[in-house]
Amino acid sequence: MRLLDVVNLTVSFVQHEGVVQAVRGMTLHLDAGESLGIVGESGSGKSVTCMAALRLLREPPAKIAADRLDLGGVDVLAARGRDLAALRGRVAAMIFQDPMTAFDPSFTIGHQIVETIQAHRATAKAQARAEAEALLRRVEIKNAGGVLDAYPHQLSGGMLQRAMIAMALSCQPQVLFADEPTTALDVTIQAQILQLIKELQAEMGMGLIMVTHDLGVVAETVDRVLVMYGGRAMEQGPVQKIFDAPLHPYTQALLASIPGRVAGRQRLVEIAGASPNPANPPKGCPFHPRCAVAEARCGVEAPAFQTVTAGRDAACWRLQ
Amino acid sequence: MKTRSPAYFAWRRFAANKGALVAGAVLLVLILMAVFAPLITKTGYEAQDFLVQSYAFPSTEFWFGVDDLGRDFFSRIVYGARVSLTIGFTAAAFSVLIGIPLGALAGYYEGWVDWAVMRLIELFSVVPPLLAAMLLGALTNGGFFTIVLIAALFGWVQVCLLVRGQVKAFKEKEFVRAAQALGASPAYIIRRHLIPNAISPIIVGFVLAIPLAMMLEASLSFLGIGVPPPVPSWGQMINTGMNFMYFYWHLAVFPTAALAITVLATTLFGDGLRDALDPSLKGR
Amino acid sequence: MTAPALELRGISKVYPLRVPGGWLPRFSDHHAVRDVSLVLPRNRILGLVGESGSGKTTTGMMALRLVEPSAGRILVDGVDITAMDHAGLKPYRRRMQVVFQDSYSALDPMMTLAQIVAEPLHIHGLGSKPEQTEQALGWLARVGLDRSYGNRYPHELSGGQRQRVAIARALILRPSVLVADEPTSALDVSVKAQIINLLQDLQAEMGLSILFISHDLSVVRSLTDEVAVMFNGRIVEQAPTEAIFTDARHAYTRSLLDAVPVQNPRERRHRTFLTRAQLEAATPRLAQADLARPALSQAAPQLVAVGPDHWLEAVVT
Amino acid sequence: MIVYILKRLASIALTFTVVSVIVFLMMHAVPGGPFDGNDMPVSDEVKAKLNASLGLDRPLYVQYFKYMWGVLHFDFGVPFQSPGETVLELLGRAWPPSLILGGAGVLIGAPLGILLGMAAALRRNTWVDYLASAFATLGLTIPVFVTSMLLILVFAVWLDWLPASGWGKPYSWVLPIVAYATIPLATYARYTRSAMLDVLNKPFVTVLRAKGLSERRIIFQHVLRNAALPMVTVFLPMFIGTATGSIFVEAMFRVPGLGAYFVSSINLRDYALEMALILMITMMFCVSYLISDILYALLNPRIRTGGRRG
Repeated sequence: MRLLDVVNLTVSFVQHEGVVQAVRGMTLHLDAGESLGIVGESGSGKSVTCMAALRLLREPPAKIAADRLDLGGVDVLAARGRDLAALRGRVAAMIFQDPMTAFDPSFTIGHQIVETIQAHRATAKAQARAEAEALLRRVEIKNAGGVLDAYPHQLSGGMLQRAMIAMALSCQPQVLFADEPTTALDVTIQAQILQLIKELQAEMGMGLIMVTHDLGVVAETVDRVLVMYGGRAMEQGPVQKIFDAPLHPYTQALLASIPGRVAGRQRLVEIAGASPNPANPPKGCPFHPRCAVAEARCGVEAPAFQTVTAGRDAACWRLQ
Repeated sequence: MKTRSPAYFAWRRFAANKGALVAGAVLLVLILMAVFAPLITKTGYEAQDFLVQSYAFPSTEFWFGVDDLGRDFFSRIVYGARVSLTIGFTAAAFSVLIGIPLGALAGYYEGWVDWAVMRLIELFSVVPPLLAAMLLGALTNGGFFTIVLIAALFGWVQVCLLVRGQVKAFKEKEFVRAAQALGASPAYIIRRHLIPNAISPIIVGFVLAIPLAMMLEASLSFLGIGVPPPVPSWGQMINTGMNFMYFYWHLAVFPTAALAITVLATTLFGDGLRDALDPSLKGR
Repeated sequence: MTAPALELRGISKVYPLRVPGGWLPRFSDHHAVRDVSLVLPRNRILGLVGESGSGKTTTGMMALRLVEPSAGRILVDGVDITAMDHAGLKPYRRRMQVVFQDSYSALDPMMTLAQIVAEPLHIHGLGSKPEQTEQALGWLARVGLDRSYGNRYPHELSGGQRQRVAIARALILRPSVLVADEPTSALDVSVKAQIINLLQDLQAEMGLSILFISHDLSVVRSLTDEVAVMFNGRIVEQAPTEAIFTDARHAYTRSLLDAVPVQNPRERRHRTFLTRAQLEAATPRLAQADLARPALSQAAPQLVAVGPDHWLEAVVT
Repeated sequence: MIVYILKRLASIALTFTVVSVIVFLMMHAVPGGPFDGNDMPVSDEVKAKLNASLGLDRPLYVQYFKYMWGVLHFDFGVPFQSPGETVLELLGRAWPPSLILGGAGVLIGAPLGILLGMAAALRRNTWVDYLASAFATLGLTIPVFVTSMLLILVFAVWLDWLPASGWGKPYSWVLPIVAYATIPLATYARYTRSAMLDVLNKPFVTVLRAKGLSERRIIFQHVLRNAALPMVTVFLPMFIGTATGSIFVEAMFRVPGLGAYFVSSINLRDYALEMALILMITMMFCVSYLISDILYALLNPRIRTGGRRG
């Protein structure tokens, strides 16, 4: 079953300095129980894509358009207030990057989980509280009762991220969006949180969208990868195939430039140039100014994102 | 790509704010009026040339009518802008002069310096400026400089807090740490990095101190302890105008409108500047 | 034998920490860094790794005397700078420079790039104004930015370009030591390699000694000669880089290495994690016989030699 | 928590003392006592006697301590302009109109202002916001005597619906109260708007939306609660602060309240009354700051619950 179906999504922000096109014609889908990693650097449009899927961007300044934007079979673009609220948290939940600012500082963790449960299901307070405690225990918080009554400022980042995961899972969503869930955390905590998310996804049979800039996170957690650059999809395919034989020059360069692959001090393979400025992106393929194999037409027209081999898509003139 | 300084983006943002732009234009007209007052008025502000026409209503000859002592009311209002704006700008300048060093020191050194400055500010926050001003004004019998002094005495607090906040925020920035690692002295860092980066709050503090000083002057003059007659002050004129309100509305309405427009224009201009300058340091 | 470029001898930093609760305020000592000794040899890159709160950044800042140590001594080129005043320190500041993580706040937004890069010359009064500008433009070119960038402002640059400017500013005085505090962790993946390469090249050309503070073990592996691992304000293990990656002895070092995400999905594995309490209790116990060099004392946790240049915090029994 | 309150108490007590010393010194440093006015010729001998009887010949610090000792017993001395009663009695006579004026003004102005500010924040960059902001700016920038004047012109002079001055029948209260209410209305509207916008821009609001909470619950439970935190700290001081405006309203509408006496005490150099009024207002400010600090500590879980757990 198709949980998320996005066709030709465009997101732009109207600002003083002009219109910024954050996402330019994205197409992606997610099936039940599947995990998808969206990789890209800052400004690639990966987070905006997720926020747009849940309509969490402020409109205006954001402007969202798509040929199709369905979440759990519901047309998100046509949904209004109450319908959106019913969708969020229940059909699709989200974990955010910075757990320290994600909780309302004025209420306890318990209160914030309980209110999520009660927003979607008619549940008695005591019952919801018991569920919240069980959830906290499920995300491997030992002192679940204590954390329930704690205020956000009393907990560490890792603990808060666990609590946020518990909160996101409180209504058994079909899709979990994880937007850089480990970026703000320490290395060892990162590994623990990633493993936890992976386990919970398998256990609950959720769809997972893991948004990250870190290829290592992708290598750890997902089945399928979508590589974004300059607001566009560059390449999509099964994770093992992408790592073994990347198709797109950007993916190839990115994988080659990862530090620490081999022993010993050394110069790394680098990608020349800077990431595109979203306010003023290059014409044609966004990667062409940095691409080692770019041709004349790359700077004129952006290649279509199309199937190369079964289950693998890419946007590159050389592959068409 | 053309090089664009932070000021360029501030100007772009400011220009997009139509209200502030209009307010700035009005303020400019008022300033020009005040500067060239002798060129646009038919008599001086003291000249009782029209005693026969005292209390005359506005007409083509006397745009704003004639006051109770036979003076052309338009001339008085125009010269009133001089008084009001001079007091506003001078007081604001003094506020900035006191506020910048105190704010910079408090923000940079924290510790007891900050404590002392904050206690000083607390002193000013528990005494309502107007009451203190009335008291001071009465004790010193008012006068131009007293009013400027009083206005600056209460105006510097805002500037000081703004500068302190900005310095505090920027002193933790890594470019300040880098300058320290280069062996720069605190004086160099404050002068070259912290004050230039606090320029936005300083400008905003300066502009927003102007209407406060103007209101203070008008209020004191209204109560009869501000600028002494015959210097034309709008507050004073409003006070006089009140006595004739039932019969000669123009004597109350014109100074009231002049004061309201000037204060409003300056405030809106200042608000617009603040909105334009605040995010400028983020650059985008 | 010449003195090492930078040496830290038993430096510590203690902050007062408010004890929560209670009627009256009580403070306990928080040891951000305890008794850390480090030697940064000439022409080498030493990695200082650990998690946030491990004290690695505080150590770096103390080396630069941007944070005053509570105890211990700092030696630059063999000269003790621990107690020097502002004026006495100034010539030594020229020999030690710093690059920070956040390139955005590392550059004064009100200054042009030429002014930023020339600032060190200005502070130390080296050369006339045109000479300073000329030299700054030369350095911009050297870190890979066109000279025409000289009159631009920081907000017009990308993160990688800003970090290049920060490096140019740090190196224009030709220091012998560079403290680099997570200079690549805020950068995009596609430009991270550029900055690492730039540091490699400049280090080799100038014979720089770099103290490279990072939590990113992959970067550390590609860039450094030697690694010191910090945990709870102490150095728990120090060894040549490859020895750390292939022969880590301390439980904490191993847990850090184990947490690094895999490079290929094929290597996915289930991990078991030690709690902080377990790690804290995991100080190795070694017999004198296990040591490469005899330990000075017994019982108390100390750094002991367990291999060629391989040091481990252990209790000797 | 207790320490925090004690600290604030000490700091505010210090401030109050310093203010009282400064005001006291200022009034004694300036040449000219109550008997120096031209309108009241008094011989030097009589003046000396009078000064002695009032203790004005003693060293300043003695006078100060004597005065403050009296203040602690609610003895503010005898008002020069009405020697038949004590300052306390005079104030007792003068405060009811001021209280009605100030109380009614704030009770009407503050809630309206808060509602206006909320509406502006929730409908940001729409006509509601522009209108509310324009109204708040007007209210803050136009001196209250100008507002009063306009109200008098329109409703008393031109329309002749309400009396222009006096403090008799309740309908004569209407104009002064309306004039005064514009100050709290504008002040609270502006502050509420910015406090609400601050919270609305916090990341946790996005998280609340992502959880599927209704917009109503997000605003009324979470945003309001967090915006209330900075607001309680300014509510009382703002209230006292706006009280200054009532001086002008009382002067404009000839209301026999505290403000009127303040003006006359300044013109008549009535030390006792002046001192009493200034000390009272300063004291009110100090107490209001203290109460705000305590309220803030009570409402803010960071201060209330202390450090880390779990």
